[in-house]
Amino acid sequence: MSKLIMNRRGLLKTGAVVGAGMAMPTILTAASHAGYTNAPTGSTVTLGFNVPQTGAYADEGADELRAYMLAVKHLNGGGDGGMMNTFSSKELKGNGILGKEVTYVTGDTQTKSDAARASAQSMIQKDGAVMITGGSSSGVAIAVQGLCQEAGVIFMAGLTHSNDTTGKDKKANGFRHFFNGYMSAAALAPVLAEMYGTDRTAYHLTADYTWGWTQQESIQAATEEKGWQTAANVLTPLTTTDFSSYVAPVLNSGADILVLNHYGGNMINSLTSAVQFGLRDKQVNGKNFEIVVPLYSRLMARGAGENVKGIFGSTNWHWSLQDEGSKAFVQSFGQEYGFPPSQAAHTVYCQTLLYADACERAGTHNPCGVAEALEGFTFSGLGNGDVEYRAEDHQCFKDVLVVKGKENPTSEFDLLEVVQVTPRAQVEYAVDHPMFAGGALGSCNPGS
Amino acid sequence: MDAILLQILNGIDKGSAYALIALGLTLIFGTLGVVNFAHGALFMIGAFVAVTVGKVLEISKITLDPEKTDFLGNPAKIKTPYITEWFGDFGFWLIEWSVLVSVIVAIPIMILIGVIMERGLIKHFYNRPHADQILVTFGLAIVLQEVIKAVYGANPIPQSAPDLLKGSVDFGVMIGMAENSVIYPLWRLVYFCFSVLIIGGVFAFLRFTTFGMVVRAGMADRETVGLLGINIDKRFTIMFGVAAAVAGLAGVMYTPINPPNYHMGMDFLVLSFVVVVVGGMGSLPGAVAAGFLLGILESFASMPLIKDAIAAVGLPSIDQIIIYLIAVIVLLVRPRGLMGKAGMMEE
Amino acid sequence: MGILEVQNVNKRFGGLQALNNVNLSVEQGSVHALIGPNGAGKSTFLNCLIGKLKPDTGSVMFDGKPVLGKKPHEINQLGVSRVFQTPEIFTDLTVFENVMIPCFAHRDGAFKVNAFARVLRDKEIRQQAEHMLEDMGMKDKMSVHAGSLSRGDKRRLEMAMCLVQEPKLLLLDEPTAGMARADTNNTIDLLKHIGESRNITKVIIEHDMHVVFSLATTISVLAQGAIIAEGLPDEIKGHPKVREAYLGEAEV
Amino acid sequence: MNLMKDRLLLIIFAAVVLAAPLIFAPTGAAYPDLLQRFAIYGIFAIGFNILFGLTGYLSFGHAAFLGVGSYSAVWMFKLLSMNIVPALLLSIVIAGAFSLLIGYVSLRRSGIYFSILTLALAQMSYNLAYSVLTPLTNGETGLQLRLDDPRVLDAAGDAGSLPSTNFFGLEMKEVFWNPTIFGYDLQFNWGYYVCAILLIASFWISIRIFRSPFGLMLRAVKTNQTRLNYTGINSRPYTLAAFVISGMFAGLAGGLLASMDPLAGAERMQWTVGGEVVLMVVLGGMGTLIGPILGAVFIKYFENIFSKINDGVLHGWFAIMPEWAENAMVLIISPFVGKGWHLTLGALFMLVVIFLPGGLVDGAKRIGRVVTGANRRAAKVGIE
Repeated sequence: MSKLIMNRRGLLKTGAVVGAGMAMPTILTAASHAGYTNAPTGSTVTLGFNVPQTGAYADEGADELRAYMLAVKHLNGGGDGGMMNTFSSKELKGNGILGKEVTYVTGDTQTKSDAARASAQSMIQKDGAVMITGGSSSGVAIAVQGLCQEAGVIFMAGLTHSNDTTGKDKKANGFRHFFNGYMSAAALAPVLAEMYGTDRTAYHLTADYTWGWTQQESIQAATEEKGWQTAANVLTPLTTTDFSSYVAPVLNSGADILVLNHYGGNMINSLTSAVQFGLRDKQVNGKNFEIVVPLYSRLMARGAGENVKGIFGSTNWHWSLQDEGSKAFVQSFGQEYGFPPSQAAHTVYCQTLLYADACERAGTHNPCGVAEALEGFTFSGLGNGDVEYRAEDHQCFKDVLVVKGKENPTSEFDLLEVVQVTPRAQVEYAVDHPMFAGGALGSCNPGS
Repeated sequence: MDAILLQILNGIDKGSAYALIALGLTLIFGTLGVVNFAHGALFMIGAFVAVTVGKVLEISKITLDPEKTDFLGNPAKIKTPYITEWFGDFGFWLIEWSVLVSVIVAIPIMILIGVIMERGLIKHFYNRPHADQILVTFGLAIVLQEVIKAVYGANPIPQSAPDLLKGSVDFGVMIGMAENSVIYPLWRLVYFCFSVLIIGGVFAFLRFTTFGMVVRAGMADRETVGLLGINIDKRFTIMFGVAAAVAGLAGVMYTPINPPNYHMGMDFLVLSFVVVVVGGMGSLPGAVAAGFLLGILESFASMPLIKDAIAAVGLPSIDQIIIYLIAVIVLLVRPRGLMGKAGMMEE
Repeated sequence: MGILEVQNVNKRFGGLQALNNVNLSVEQGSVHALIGPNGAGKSTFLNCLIGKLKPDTGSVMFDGKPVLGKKPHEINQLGVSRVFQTPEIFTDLTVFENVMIPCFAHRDGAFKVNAFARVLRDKEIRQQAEHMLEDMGMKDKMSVHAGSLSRGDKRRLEMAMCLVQEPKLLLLDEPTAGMARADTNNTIDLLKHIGESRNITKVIIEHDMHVVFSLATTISVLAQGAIIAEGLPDEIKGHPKVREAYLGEAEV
Repeated sequence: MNLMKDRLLLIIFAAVVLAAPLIFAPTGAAYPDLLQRFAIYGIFAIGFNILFGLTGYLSFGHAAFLGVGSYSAVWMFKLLSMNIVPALLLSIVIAGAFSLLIGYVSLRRSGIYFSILTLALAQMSYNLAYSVLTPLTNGETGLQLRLDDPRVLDAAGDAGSLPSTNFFGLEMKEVFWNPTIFGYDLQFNWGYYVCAILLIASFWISIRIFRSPFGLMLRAVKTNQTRLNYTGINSRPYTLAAFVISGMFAGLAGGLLASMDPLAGAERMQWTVGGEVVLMVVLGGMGTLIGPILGAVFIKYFENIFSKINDGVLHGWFAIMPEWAENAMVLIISPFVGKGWHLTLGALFMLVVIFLPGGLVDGAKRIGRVVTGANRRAAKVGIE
């Protein structure tokens, strides 16, 4: 592939397009009558990167943005090309998407459905974005996915782990690269059974909202299948900051495993409390008490500090993977920013490339064409082994990582170690699985 | 029994934080008549003083390790904190006990921040309506937390307790109960003792020093004290500094309990206002009592037993809303709060 | 039977007996002055009349209707207005608006949904208010913010706000406190003038004996929460108990 | 005299609102979604101003009514029809009923106690909506339309895609005219004009309330409630009426939000959203007619435009400078825009409260006075 050398300054300028818009005419938008919303007419194509920049997940959003900018750079032929070199599909040439230079706009979701939709709307209506991507919570992902469906643009979901995103709230214009609660559970349960035995009793603390519930449901089902029992499932309010009163009763409940179905700040605080209460030093039913965190992210691990040591969980991707794709991505991201990428960065980078590749293969930016190209698409070389975007629900199926908090981290980024790469076959499920039932994909909407 | 004892411990532990923040809040209201929405931000700043101290102590000399490589294949860096080079074991000790160092550092810093805040901003709002005070301090709270976010990011930053005080103790055995019945984290007990110390200190200061007596007299009747030729304003300014220091210390000591983040102040703000209201606006003992009381009630509400019982009647679990529910009930039934002055806000 | 009948009213604040078995009967059309040394319970008594305080025991009948337990606005709607010791006016509103509010209250009652009427199109109210301000000699200050008035003007404005309601009973709490002699005389004239043109019964609390003896038709003396004497001004002047309790220290 | 002025104000206001897609074009805000938000939050702020601006009662709980309005509207879309009229009506009614309940409870107290009561009640509503009431609110995700909704009146639609909200056939999301004027590509959209008409109507109602005896009583509550009571006015029903009116405006705004974009999220009920409308009213000028709308436009502009200025855009702005100067400028400005927009907003808000208690309207007046120079003495007398 061609390696256009471009300095950072030049790239940023081209990537800058609209945004603020002061004294700048707005780009042609909505009803451009090319058969679909925001058909790019000039020499550029605009993508909308909608990530949390304020609020508790701002750091995760910042990492996503870094990866997006890197992806744009690679798509436009800058840098070392990253995973474009290892990607099994060879359509991308480093000349943008379908020959049009890739530009982008950024927005702030604030991790609120409302703000996220407003931000996405402005990208669609004002900036002429033909694809929206990003986010750091399932609520936001589902809300923005619904919007993109109605507006007629493609949505690549970013970080969303709830079963509902590709379950009862799935949409024809939306695709999810990230794994989900069911897959976490399916990957974790065998490892847990192997490590801790099949005669275990689990106590669940669950964040009291949709994601928490689907996560808990999945884990409970998967572990009970392995012979575990469930002592209790206690719902904790989202706004809880001190989990001591939820953690304190665990030790005398007869359970010998604590499952924390929490994410972000909730998970950091509940895990910290659990470790403080000395749960992991105790023996119950003659077995060592253990804690499990089904969904890990590196930022969370960092926030929880030394408390994550030895604690099992699952993650979508980790920079220590040694396949060619992962290595190329870590190298290229590390060169650019000086530290290894997070799973959020990896997910959104992949999604940007996959979108671009689908456009190339479809020969159009038309969301219906792109969706068709993505449906049932199988590929490799982007980490996580052989991957498939299932046509029926637009869920991505790939290997899932079971990880554990590292005992002796060598740097502030080296917090998790991969225990097992659970093969894709083990985490797959039927389209009509009851945990995912109740929605309809609908048909793709190209907008006006 | 042990479950109840555990929740009481949790309650007084949460209550410690509530009481410390509410104490300063009510002190400011009692002395200056100002409703300070930025008080939660002072708690947060205290926590970030601890973060900063930790980071400063760990400023390191970087040497390259030729044998190891980092993730990009470059030679790995070895970090040696300067302080350990200079002071040896004492340096390591300082890093380990950085919370303690932070406490000492935080006192002057927080008093200074408090005094600057009062002289620079709050002073100009004494004669403006409460609504204006709420609004300007609310704005200040946003600014302070966004500045912290710009510097430290949005992700929580873990701080550990000294090794000696990490982990948990068997509190049950200490008081003659069966083994393993009441296990409680050591640091949370330390936090409780610390807060009792601070609360006691503030009360003693107000009760037994001349300065404190004048301040109390001024709280009761500002004009008369002014007529006696005493510069009450200056003392009130210092009390603002003290209130800020109390909130700040609460924040410093809180860091090993939960990793601090930039919005922790806002999380505590609404709660601490509820505490002040329940205790009685302007009442110091009220704030402390209400802090512990609400902490305990909140803990009880989150017991699985109680949650199940409530769910059985078909009601939503009240641990989500108990604090607000209590606030509403108190405001309607006894608006002056548990220990507020009679007649206050009863109209 | 007087327009205001107060019987056996008691009010206690902790250990202090603020009102001790107070009985009072105010005749229709009279000017009834209530005098007594500081802390005698005069203001407490007025506060009981307007619903700000609730006596522990006793009854207060106004115009044949019980007053106790009623809310301030209900008592006002019965026809009782009060001028406060420090003027209570709407400082952020204009003088004109200040006077229009009692006009509305008088005509439309305690509450009326009139969100779509226009204040300035209400001729009746405008005329009433303008007329009253003219009477008070404040017409030139109509569009001034009440907060920026002088102390004397504030007091006159408050008086106007009470009078425009045509109350049956007007309570005046030291209407001349802190006034210069000339202003005091003006106020006396004003109050006399009001008494003549409208048939308003007045209860007046006053320290200034000049004012009291210029206006009052009946005087009651309150000391330590109890009425110790009552009668015509001349009787009170010579009353030994009163002299002892009060007048001994005042100018007569 | 006053009457003429009001009429003129209304006409100018209506003209500006109707021409907004053109007027806002140079600012980059002239796209349907943001214009709709300007108008909707303008309505929200107008309503809030009737409570806070006139009576001085500072409620932190009005987000709850906004949320309730949205939920009601979406349920109407799900169950009855995609026509926005029944949805908006239900929003107003339900929000009105809910505010009657909350107002009845919280107006028993005043001052800071009232504020804390409303805050507590709103936060309770938010917590419940987020989790326990999920069957009604769809919790974290927010209530949205589904293909299998019953929709009694107009269930038949295209299979596979959701029908859009409409006003008797006019689709809210449709851009009906798309001309290019002065080099700007303009989008005239039905949804915006529905919001615009309702905004103008709300503004008219607000003028009428300001000038009515009712409005006079509310202002009297703010300046001296004691006197008002001793003047024979029962202030409680007045404040309660103001509370309910503002709640209904909030409900209308919530219903409109859902009509423009049929999704209702629980975050809409959070007390910080209630705080946002306070910011709008104060920033614009509380107790003034036009201030709240200015404030709403200002804050929504910030949220949607300022937050999108990333480093790339900044580099674009300063590209004409030498590279070092460009980098320096970007370095200086970037903490305050994009991800730092909250910081700028907070600081700006503080400055307004400190130096311009009358808000932007006050600022404009002061500037006007400086510019004209005339009437300065007269104005001064008026202030004192």
